[in-house]
Amino acid sequence: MTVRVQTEDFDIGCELASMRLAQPSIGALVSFVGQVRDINGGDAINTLTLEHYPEMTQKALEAIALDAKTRWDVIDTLIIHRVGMLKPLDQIVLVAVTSAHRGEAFKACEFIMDYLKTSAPFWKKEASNQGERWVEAKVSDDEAKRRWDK
Amino acid sequence: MTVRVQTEDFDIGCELASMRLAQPSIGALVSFVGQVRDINGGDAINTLTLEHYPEMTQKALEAIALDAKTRWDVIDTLIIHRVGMLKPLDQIVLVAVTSAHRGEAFKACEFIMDYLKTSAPFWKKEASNQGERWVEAKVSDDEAKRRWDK
Amino acid sequence: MKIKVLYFARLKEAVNYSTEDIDLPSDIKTVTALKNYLSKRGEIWANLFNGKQVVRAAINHVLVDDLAAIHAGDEIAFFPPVTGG
Amino acid sequence: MKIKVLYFARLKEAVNYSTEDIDLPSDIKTVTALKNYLSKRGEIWANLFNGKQVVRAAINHVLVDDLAAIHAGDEIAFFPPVTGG
Repeated sequence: MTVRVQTEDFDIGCELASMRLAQPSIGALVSFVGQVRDINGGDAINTLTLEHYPEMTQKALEAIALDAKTRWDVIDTLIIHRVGMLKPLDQIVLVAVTSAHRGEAFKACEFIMDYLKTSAPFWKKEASNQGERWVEAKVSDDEAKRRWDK
Repeated sequence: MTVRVQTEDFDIGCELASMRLAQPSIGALVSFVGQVRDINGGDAINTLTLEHYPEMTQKALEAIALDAKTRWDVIDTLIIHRVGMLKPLDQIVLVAVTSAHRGEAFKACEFIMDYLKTSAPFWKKEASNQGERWVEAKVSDDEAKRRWDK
Repeated sequence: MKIKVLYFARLKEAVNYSTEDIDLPSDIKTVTALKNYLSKRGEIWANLFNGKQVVRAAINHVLVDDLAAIHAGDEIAFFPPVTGG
Repeated sequence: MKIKVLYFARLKEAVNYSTEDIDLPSDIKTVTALKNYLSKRGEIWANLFNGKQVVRAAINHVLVDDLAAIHAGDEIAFFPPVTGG
Protein backbone atom coordinates (compact mmCIF):
# COMPACT_ATOMS: atom_id res chain seq x y z
CA MET A 1 0.00 0.00 0.00
CA THR A 2 1.78 3.11 -1.26
CA VAL A 3 0.65 6.74 -0.99
CA ARG A 4 2.73 9.61 -2.39
CA VAL A 5 1.87 13.31 -2.49
CA GLN A 6 4.37 15.21 -4.60
CA THR A 7 4.97 18.22 -6.82
CA GLU A 8 6.96 16.19 -9.40
CA ASP A 9 5.37 14.35 -12.30
CA PHE A 10 5.24 10.54 -12.28
CA ASP A 11 5.93 7.86 -14.90
CA ILE A 12 2.82 5.74 -15.40
CA GLY A 13 4.73 3.01 -17.25
CA CYS A 14 7.26 2.51 -14.43
CA GLU A 15 4.64 2.69 -11.70
CA LEU A 16 2.32 0.16 -13.34
CA ALA A 17 5.16 -2.19 -14.26
CA SER A 18 6.38 -2.38 -10.68
CA MET A 19 2.80 -2.90 -9.46
CA ARG A 20 2.01 -5.79 -11.80
CA LEU A 21 5.40 -7.51 -11.55
CA ALA A 22 5.36 -7.53 -7.75
CA GLN A 23 3.64 -10.90 -7.50
CA PRO A 24 2.92 -13.69 -10.02
CA SER A 25 -0.47 -14.23 -8.35
CA ILE A 26 -1.57 -10.88 -9.81
CA GLY A 27 -3.94 -11.40 -12.73
CA ALA A 28 -5.44 -7.91 -12.99
CA LEU A 29 -4.21 -4.32 -12.77
CA VAL A 30 -6.73 -1.49 -12.98
CA SER A 31 -5.53 2.08 -13.03
CA PHE A 32 -6.94 5.58 -13.20
CA VAL A 33 -5.06 8.65 -14.41
CA GLY A 34 -6.57 12.10 -13.94
CA GLN A 35 -5.20 14.99 -15.95
CA VAL A 36 -5.79 18.74 -16.21
CA ARG A 37 -8.41 19.58 -18.83
CA ASP A 38 -8.01 22.66 -21.02
CA ILE A 39 -11.55 23.90 -20.47
CA ASN A 40 -13.84 24.04 -17.45
CA GLY A 41 -17.24 25.69 -17.56
CA GLY A 42 -16.42 27.36 -20.86
CA ASP A 43 -13.21 29.14 -19.83
CA ALA A 44 -9.84 28.13 -21.27
CA ILE A 45 -7.60 27.09 -18.39
CA ASN A 46 -4.02 28.36 -18.21
CA THR A 47 -2.98 26.78 -14.94
CA LEU A 48 -4.48 24.67 -12.17
CA THR A 49 -2.95 24.99 -8.71
CA LEU A 50 -3.49 22.30 -6.10
CA GLU A 51 -3.34 23.26 -2.43
CA HIS A 52 -3.53 20.62 0.27
CA TYR A 53 -3.32 20.03 4.03
CA PRO A 54 -0.02 18.15 4.25
CA GLU A 55 -0.42 16.70 7.76
CA MET A 56 -3.86 15.32 6.84
CA THR A 57 -3.46 14.34 3.17
CA GLN A 58 -1.21 11.33 3.64
CA LYS A 59 -3.37 9.98 6.49
CA ALA A 60 -6.61 10.53 4.57
CA LEU A 61 -5.31 8.72 1.47
CA GLU A 62 -3.94 5.83 3.53
CA ALA A 63 -7.30 5.50 5.28
CA ILE A 64 -9.07 5.32 1.90
CA ALA A 65 -6.67 2.67 0.59
CA LEU A 66 -7.09 0.64 3.78
CA ASP A 67 -10.87 0.89 3.52
CA ALA A 68 -10.67 -0.45 -0.05
CA LYS A 69 -8.48 -3.34 1.13
CA THR A 70 -11.02 -4.36 3.77
CA ARG A 71 -13.88 -4.25 1.24
CA TRP A 72 -12.28 -6.17 -1.63
CA ASP A 73 -9.73 -8.90 -2.13
CA VAL A 74 -6.97 -6.72 -3.59
CA ILE A 75 -3.26 -7.45 -3.58
CA ASP A 76 -1.88 -3.90 -3.54
CA THR A 77 -2.88 -0.28 -4.05
CA LEU A 78 -0.97 2.77 -5.24
CA ILE A 79 -2.06 6.40 -4.95
CA ILE A 80 0.09 9.24 -6.32
CA HIS A 81 -1.36 12.76 -6.15
CA ARG A 82 0.39 15.91 -7.30
CA VAL A 83 0.20 19.33 -5.68
CA GLY A 84 1.38 22.76 -6.80
CA MET A 85 0.91 24.45 -10.15
CA LEU A 86 -0.08 22.35 -13.16
CA LYS A 87 -1.17 23.09 -16.72
CA PRO A 88 -3.51 21.41 -19.22
CA LEU A 89 -2.52 17.80 -20.06
CA ASP A 90 -0.43 17.52 -16.87
CA GLN A 91 -1.09 14.40 -14.85
CA ILE A 92 -2.80 15.06 -11.49
CA VAL A 93 -3.41 11.68 -9.95
CA LEU A 94 -2.67 7.99 -10.46
CA VAL A 95 -4.57 5.26 -8.64
CA ALA A 96 -3.66 1.64 -9.37
CA VAL A 97 -4.98 -1.58 -7.86
CA THR A 98 -3.77 -5.15 -8.37
CA SER A 99 -5.76 -8.30 -7.64
CA ALA A 100 -6.08 -11.91 -8.72
CA HIS A 101 -9.24 -11.19 -10.73
CA ARG A 102 -10.51 -8.08 -12.47
CA GLY A 103 -13.82 -7.41 -10.70
CA GLU A 104 -12.18 -6.62 -7.35
CA ALA A 105 -9.58 -4.34 -8.91
CA PHE A 106 -12.16 -2.34 -10.89
CA LYS A 107 -14.34 -1.78 -7.83
CA ALA A 108 -11.48 -0.90 -5.50
CA CYS A 109 -9.93 1.55 -7.98
CA GLU A 110 -13.21 3.38 -8.59
CA PHE A 111 -13.96 3.38 -4.85
CA ILE A 112 -10.59 4.96 -4.07
CA MET A 113 -11.19 7.69 -6.67
CA ASP A 114 -14.72 8.39 -5.40
CA TYR A 115 -13.47 8.71 -1.82
CA LEU A 116 -10.38 10.68 -2.78
CA LYS A 117 -12.61 13.20 -4.58
CA THR A 118 -14.77 13.74 -1.50
CA SER A 119 -12.52 13.06 1.52
CA ALA A 120 -8.92 13.94 0.75
CA PRO A 121 -7.94 17.54 1.59
CA PHE A 122 -7.03 18.95 -1.82
CA TRP A 123 -8.36 22.19 -3.32
CA LYS A 124 -8.02 23.28 -6.93
CA LYS A 125 -7.70 26.86 -8.12
CA GLU A 126 -7.97 27.59 -11.82
CA ALA A 127 -6.38 30.50 -13.63
CA SER A 128 -7.91 31.53 -16.96
CA ASN A 129 -7.78 34.80 -18.90
CA GLN A 130 -10.87 35.77 -16.83
CA GLY A 131 -8.81 35.54 -13.62
CA GLU A 132 -8.52 33.01 -10.81
CA ARG A 133 -11.26 30.99 -9.19
CA TRP A 134 -11.55 28.13 -6.74
CA VAL A 135 -13.05 25.02 -8.33
CA GLU A 136 -16.43 24.18 -6.80
CA ALA A 137 -17.07 20.72 -5.38
CA LYS A 138 -19.53 18.73 -7.50
CA VAL A 139 -22.75 17.22 -6.17
CA SER A 140 -22.11 14.30 -8.57
CA ASP A 141 -18.97 13.46 -6.58
CA ASP A 142 -20.95 13.19 -3.35
CA GLU A 143 -23.46 10.98 -5.13
CA ALA A 144 -20.65 8.80 -6.52
CA LYS A 145 -19.32 8.31 -3.00
CA ARG A 146 -22.72 7.45 -1.53
CA ARG A 147 -23.14 4.53 -3.97
CA TRP A 148 -20.61 2.61 -1.89
CA ASP A 149 -22.70 2.91 1.31
CA LYS A 150 -25.24 0.37 0.08
CA MET B 1 -10.87 3.45 -31.62
CA THR B 2 -7.89 1.10 -31.89
CA VAL B 3 -7.85 -2.70 -31.78
CA ARG B 4 -4.64 -4.70 -32.09
CA VAL B 5 -4.19 -8.47 -31.88
CA GLN B 6 -0.51 -9.38 -31.79
CA THR B 7 2.09 -11.87 -30.61
CA GLU B 8 4.53 -9.12 -29.47
CA ASP B 9 4.46 -7.54 -26.03
CA PHE B 10 3.25 -3.95 -25.62
CA ASP B 11 4.52 -0.95 -23.64
CA ILE B 12 1.81 0.24 -21.24
CA GLY B 13 3.55 3.55 -20.59
CA CYS B 14 3.72 4.50 -24.29
CA GLU B 15 0.21 3.31 -25.02
CA LEU B 16 -1.37 5.20 -22.12
CA ALA B 17 0.67 8.36 -22.78
CA SER B 18 -0.52 8.55 -26.38
CA MET B 19 -4.12 7.89 -25.26
CA ARG B 20 -4.20 10.64 -22.63
CA LEU B 21 -2.25 13.25 -24.63
CA ALA B 22 -4.47 12.89 -27.70
CA GLN B 23 -6.89 15.61 -26.57
CA PRO B 24 -6.79 18.29 -23.85
CA SER B 25 -10.50 17.67 -23.20
CA ILE B 26 -9.54 14.30 -21.70
CA GLY B 27 -9.82 14.37 -17.91
CA ALA B 28 -9.81 10.64 -17.16
CA LEU B 29 -7.98 7.56 -18.38
CA VAL B 30 -8.98 4.16 -17.02
CA SER B 31 -7.00 1.09 -18.02
CA PHE B 32 -6.97 -2.62 -17.40
CA VAL B 33 -3.97 -4.90 -17.79
CA GLY B 34 -4.39 -8.66 -17.61
CA GLN B 35 -1.36 -10.86 -17.04
CA VAL B 36 -0.57 -14.56 -16.83
CA ARG B 37 -0.82 -15.88 -13.27
CA ASP B 38 1.62 -18.48 -12.00
CA ILE B 39 -1.04 -20.74 -10.51
CA ASN B 40 -4.47 -21.81 -11.63
CA GLY B 41 -6.53 -24.35 -9.71
CA GLY B 42 -3.50 -25.35 -7.67
CA ASP B 43 -1.16 -26.26 -10.53
CA ALA B 44 1.95 -24.20 -11.24
CA ILE B 45 1.70 -22.83 -14.78
CA ASN B 46 4.70 -23.05 -17.09
CA THR B 47 3.15 -21.54 -20.22
CA LEU B 48 -0.18 -20.22 -21.41
CA THR B 49 -0.92 -20.43 -25.13
CA LEU B 50 -3.60 -18.25 -26.68
CA GLU B 51 -5.33 -19.49 -29.81
CA HIS B 52 -7.79 -17.27 -31.67
CA TYR B 53 -9.97 -17.01 -34.78
CA PRO B 54 -8.13 -14.30 -36.71
CA GLU B 55 -10.86 -13.36 -39.19
CA MET B 56 -13.35 -12.93 -36.34
CA THR B 57 -11.22 -11.53 -33.51
CA GLN B 58 -10.63 -8.05 -34.90
CA LYS B 59 -14.32 -7.65 -35.84
CA ALA B 60 -15.53 -8.92 -32.47
CA LEU B 61 -13.27 -6.53 -30.53
CA GLU B 62 -14.24 -3.59 -32.73
CA ALA B 63 -17.92 -4.40 -32.19
CA ILE B 64 -17.38 -4.42 -28.40
CA ALA B 65 -15.55 -1.07 -28.48
CA LEU B 66 -18.29 0.44 -30.65
CA ASP B 67 -20.95 -0.85 -28.26
CA ALA B 68 -19.13 0.82 -25.36
CA LYS B 69 -18.96 4.10 -27.30
CA THR B 70 -22.71 4.09 -27.88
CA ARG B 71 -23.42 3.41 -24.19
CA TRP B 72 -21.10 5.98 -22.60
CA ASP B 73 -19.64 9.35 -23.41
CA VAL B 74 -16.07 8.20 -24.02
CA ILE B 75 -13.44 9.95 -26.12
CA ASP B 76 -11.38 6.96 -27.28
CA THR B 77 -10.82 3.27 -26.63
CA LEU B 78 -7.80 1.01 -27.04
CA ILE B 79 -7.75 -2.79 -26.99
CA ILE B 80 -4.52 -4.75 -27.37
CA HIS B 81 -4.69 -8.53 -27.00
CA ARG B 82 -1.80 -10.92 -27.37
CA VAL B 83 -1.89 -14.41 -28.88
CA GLY B 84 0.66 -17.21 -28.96
CA MET B 85 2.72 -18.67 -26.15
CA LEU B 86 3.07 -16.65 -22.92
CA LYS B 87 4.51 -17.34 -19.48
CA PRO B 88 3.67 -16.16 -15.95
CA LEU B 89 3.88 -12.35 -15.51
CA ASP B 90 3.56 -11.80 -19.28
CA GLN B 91 0.97 -9.21 -20.26
CA ILE B 92 -2.07 -10.64 -22.05
CA VAL B 93 -4.39 -7.73 -22.63
CA LEU B 94 -4.59 -3.95 -22.30
CA VAL B 95 -7.88 -2.06 -22.42
CA ALA B 96 -7.79 1.72 -22.02
CA VAL B 97 -10.60 4.26 -22.19
CA THR B 98 -10.42 8.07 -22.13
CA SER B 99 -13.26 10.42 -21.29
CA ALA B 100 -13.90 13.88 -19.88
CA HIS B 101 -14.96 12.48 -16.50
CA ARG B 102 -14.06 9.31 -14.64
CA GLY B 103 -17.42 7.56 -14.25
CA GLU B 104 -17.87 6.96 -17.98
CA ALA B 105 -14.31 5.69 -18.43
CA PHE B 106 -14.58 3.22 -15.52
CA LYS B 107 -17.85 1.78 -16.80
CA ALA B 108 -16.75 1.56 -20.43
CA CYS B 109 -13.43 -0.12 -19.52
CA GLU B 110 -15.06 -2.75 -17.31
CA PHE B 111 -17.79 -3.31 -19.92
CA ILE B 112 -15.20 -3.94 -22.65
CA MET B 113 -13.39 -6.45 -20.43
CA ASP B 114 -16.62 -8.26 -19.49
CA TYR B 115 -17.63 -8.54 -23.15
CA LEU B 116 -14.14 -9.44 -24.33
CA LYS B 117 -14.08 -12.32 -21.81
CA THR B 118 -17.36 -13.74 -23.12
CA SER B 119 -17.57 -12.73 -26.81
CA ALA B 120 -14.10 -12.47 -28.34
CA PRO B 121 -12.82 -15.72 -29.90
CA PHE B 122 -9.73 -16.47 -27.79
CA TRP B 123 -8.97 -19.79 -26.09
CA LYS B 124 -6.32 -20.41 -23.48
CA LYS B 125 -4.35 -23.61 -23.03
CA GLU B 126 -2.22 -24.02 -19.93
CA ALA B 127 0.86 -26.18 -19.65
CA SER B 128 1.90 -27.29 -16.17
CA ASN B 129 4.05 -30.18 -14.95
CA GLN B 130 0.79 -32.18 -14.94
CA GLY B 131 0.44 -31.68 -18.71
CA GLU B 132 -1.67 -29.46 -20.92
CA ARG B 133 -5.28 -28.47 -20.49
CA TRP B 134 -7.73 -26.05 -22.03
CA VAL B 135 -8.85 -23.37 -19.60
CA GLU B 136 -12.57 -23.67 -18.79
CA ALA B 137 -14.86 -20.68 -19.25
CA LYS B 138 -16.09 -19.27 -15.94
CA VAL B 139 -19.75 -18.88 -15.02
CA SER B 140 -18.74 -15.68 -13.19
CA ASP B 141 -17.73 -14.17 -16.54
CA ASP B 142 -21.19 -14.80 -18.00
CA GLU B 143 -22.71 -13.23 -14.90
CA ALA B 144 -20.39 -10.21 -15.19
CA LYS B 145 -21.54 -9.72 -18.78
CA ARG B 146 -25.23 -10.01 -17.92
CA ARG B 147 -24.98 -7.12 -15.42
CA TRP B 148 -24.80 -4.74 -18.41
CA ASP B 149 -28.16 -5.95 -19.81
CA LYS B 150 -30.10 -4.14 -17.09
CA MET C 1 -25.22 -26.10 -50.60
CA LYS C 2 -21.51 -25.49 -50.13
CA ILE C 3 -20.26 -24.16 -46.80
CA LYS C 4 -16.94 -23.91 -44.98
CA VAL C 5 -16.61 -25.27 -41.43
CA LEU C 6 -13.88 -24.26 -38.96
CA TYR C 7 -12.92 -25.84 -35.64
CA PHE C 8 -11.00 -24.23 -32.77
CA ALA C 9 -9.30 -25.23 -29.53
CA ARG C 10 -10.57 -28.52 -28.06
CA LEU C 11 -12.72 -29.18 -31.14
CA LYS C 12 -9.84 -28.72 -33.54
CA GLU C 13 -7.77 -31.19 -31.53
CA ALA C 14 -10.62 -33.71 -31.51
CA VAL C 15 -11.20 -33.71 -35.27
CA ASN C 16 -7.48 -33.17 -35.88
CA TYR C 17 -7.88 -30.48 -38.51
CA SER C 18 -9.05 -26.89 -38.50
CA THR C 19 -11.14 -26.40 -41.61
CA GLU C 20 -13.14 -28.28 -44.20
CA ASP C 21 -15.45 -27.56 -47.12
CA ILE C 22 -18.77 -29.40 -47.00
CA ASP C 23 -21.51 -29.79 -49.60
CA LEU C 24 -24.63 -29.98 -47.43
CA PRO C 25 -27.93 -31.66 -48.30
CA SER C 26 -30.51 -28.93 -48.89
CA ASP C 27 -32.55 -29.88 -45.81
CA ILE C 28 -29.74 -28.82 -43.41
CA LYS C 29 -30.82 -25.26 -42.74
CA THR C 30 -29.75 -24.39 -39.16
CA VAL C 31 -26.76 -24.74 -36.84
CA THR C 32 -28.62 -27.44 -34.91
CA ALA C 33 -29.29 -29.38 -38.11
CA LEU C 34 -25.63 -29.07 -39.08
CA LYS C 35 -24.51 -30.39 -35.67
CA ASN C 36 -26.85 -33.39 -36.04
CA TYR C 37 -25.63 -33.98 -39.58
CA LEU C 38 -21.97 -33.95 -38.52
CA SER C 39 -22.70 -36.19 -35.50
CA LYS C 40 -23.63 -39.05 -37.85
CA ARG C 41 -20.05 -39.21 -39.15
CA GLY C 42 -18.98 -41.32 -36.16
CA GLU C 43 -17.98 -41.37 -32.53
CA ILE C 44 -15.60 -38.39 -32.55
CA TRP C 45 -18.28 -36.18 -34.08
CA ALA C 46 -21.10 -37.57 -31.96
CA ASN C 47 -19.05 -36.87 -28.82
CA LEU C 48 -18.32 -33.31 -29.89
CA PHE C 49 -21.94 -32.41 -30.37
CA ASN C 50 -23.71 -34.57 -27.74
CA GLY C 51 -24.28 -31.53 -25.52
CA LYS C 52 -22.08 -32.69 -22.63
CA GLN C 53 -19.73 -29.79 -23.33
CA VAL C 54 -20.97 -26.48 -24.64
CA VAL C 55 -20.14 -25.83 -28.30
CA ARG C 56 -20.54 -22.26 -29.52
CA ALA C 57 -21.03 -21.33 -33.15
CA ALA C 58 -20.26 -18.31 -35.30
CA ILE C 59 -21.56 -17.69 -38.82
CA ASN C 60 -19.43 -15.38 -40.93
CA HIS C 61 -17.51 -14.21 -37.83
CA VAL C 62 -20.57 -13.37 -35.72
CA LEU C 63 -21.61 -15.39 -32.65
CA VAL C 64 -24.98 -17.05 -33.23
CA ASP C 65 -27.28 -19.41 -31.37
CA ASP C 66 -28.17 -22.88 -32.62
CA LEU C 67 -31.38 -21.75 -34.31
CA ALA C 68 -29.48 -19.48 -36.69
CA ALA C 69 -30.02 -20.17 -40.40
CA ILE C 70 -27.24 -21.42 -42.66
CA HIS C 71 -26.85 -20.16 -46.21
CA ALA C 72 -24.71 -21.25 -49.15
CA GLY C 73 -21.19 -19.83 -48.92
CA ASP C 74 -21.33 -19.33 -45.14
CA GLU C 75 -18.26 -19.78 -42.97
CA ILE C 76 -19.41 -21.64 -39.86
CA ALA C 77 -17.08 -21.98 -36.90
CA PHE C 78 -17.45 -24.33 -33.93
CA PHE C 79 -15.57 -23.72 -30.69
CA PRO C 80 -15.76 -23.99 -26.89
CA PRO C 81 -16.87 -21.00 -24.77
CA VAL C 82 -14.19 -18.33 -25.16
CA THR C 83 -11.53 -17.75 -22.49
CA GLY C 84 -9.56 -14.66 -23.55
CA GLY C 85 -8.68 -11.60 -21.54
CA MET D 1 -8.41 25.74 26.59
CA LYS D 2 -5.69 26.15 23.99
CA ILE D 3 -6.29 24.98 20.42
CA LYS D 4 -4.73 25.52 17.03
CA VAL D 5 -6.92 26.60 14.10
CA LEU D 6 -5.96 26.19 10.41
CA TYR D 7 -7.61 27.67 7.30
CA PHE D 8 -7.33 26.41 3.72
CA ALA D 9 -8.18 27.59 0.20
CA ARG D 10 -10.95 30.23 0.07
CA LEU D 11 -11.00 30.53 3.86
CA LYS D 12 -7.28 31.13 4.11
CA GLU D 13 -7.56 33.89 1.52
CA ALA D 14 -10.49 35.46 3.38
CA VAL D 15 -8.75 35.65 6.78
CA ASN D 16 -5.40 36.25 5.06
CA TYR D 17 -3.42 33.80 7.18
CA SER D 18 -3.28 30.04 7.50
CA THR D 19 -2.92 29.26 11.19
CA GLU D 20 -3.49 30.72 14.63
CA ASP D 21 -3.37 29.63 18.27
CA ILE D 22 -6.49 30.40 20.26
CA ASP D 23 -7.21 30.21 23.98
CA LEU D 24 -10.90 29.30 24.03
CA PRO D 25 -13.39 30.04 26.82
CA SER D 26 -14.25 26.76 28.53
CA ASP D 27 -17.87 26.80 27.30
CA ILE D 28 -16.80 26.39 23.63
CA LYS D 29 -17.04 22.62 23.35
CA THR D 30 -18.03 21.79 19.76
CA VAL D 31 -17.17 22.78 16.19
CA THR D 32 -20.49 24.65 15.95
CA ALA D 33 -19.70 26.58 19.12
CA LEU D 34 -16.24 27.43 17.77
CA LYS D 35 -17.74 28.69 14.48
CA ASN D 36 -20.16 30.92 16.42
CA TYR D 37 -17.37 32.16 18.67
CA LEU D 38 -15.17 33.09 15.68
CA SER D 39 -18.10 34.73 13.87
CA LYS D 40 -18.27 37.38 16.59
CA ARG D 41 -14.83 38.68 15.59
CA GLY D 42 -16.32 40.73 12.75
CA GLU D 43 -17.68 40.74 9.24
CA ILE D 44 -14.99 38.59 7.59
CA TRP D 45 -15.55 35.86 10.14
CA ALA D 46 -19.30 36.19 10.18
CA ASN D 47 -19.37 35.85 6.38
CA LEU D 48 -17.17 32.76 6.48
CA PHE D 49 -19.42 30.89 8.88
CA ASN D 50 -22.90 32.21 7.97
CA GLY D 51 -23.74 28.94 6.20
CA LYS D 52 -24.07 30.42 2.70
CA GLN D 53 -21.04 28.39 1.63
CA VAL D 54 -20.31 25.00 3.08
CA VAL D 55 -17.36 24.93 5.51
CA ARG D 56 -15.95 21.53 6.38
CA ALA D 57 -13.95 20.83 9.53
CA ALA D 58 -11.25 18.36 10.53
CA ILE D 59 -10.05 17.72 14.07
CA ASN D 60 -6.54 16.32 14.35
CA HIS D 61 -6.53 15.48 10.60
CA VAL D 62 -9.84 13.61 10.57
CA LEU D 63 -12.99 14.96 8.88
CA VAL D 64 -15.71 15.63 11.47
CA ASP D 65 -19.22 17.04 11.52
CA ASP D 66 -20.17 20.22 13.37
CA LEU D 67 -21.33 18.37 16.50
CA ALA D 68 -17.84 16.97 17.11
CA ALA D 69 -16.32 17.79 20.50
CA ILE D 70 -13.23 19.97 20.85
CA HIS D 71 -10.51 19.19 23.40
CA ALA D 72 -7.49 21.11 24.64
CA GLY D 73 -4.54 20.76 22.28
CA ASP D 74 -6.69 19.91 19.24
CA GLU D 75 -5.72 21.03 15.76
CA ILE D 76 -8.92 22.21 14.08
CA ALA D 77 -8.95 22.93 10.36
CA PHE D 78 -11.64 24.78 8.39
CA PHE D 79 -11.89 24.45 4.60
CA PRO D 80 -14.31 24.29 1.66
CA PRO D 81 -15.53 20.95 0.28
CA VAL D 82 -12.50 19.22 -1.22
CA THR D 83 -11.84 19.18 -4.98
CA GLY D 84 -8.82 16.92 -5.54
CA GLY D 85 -8.41 14.05 -7.96
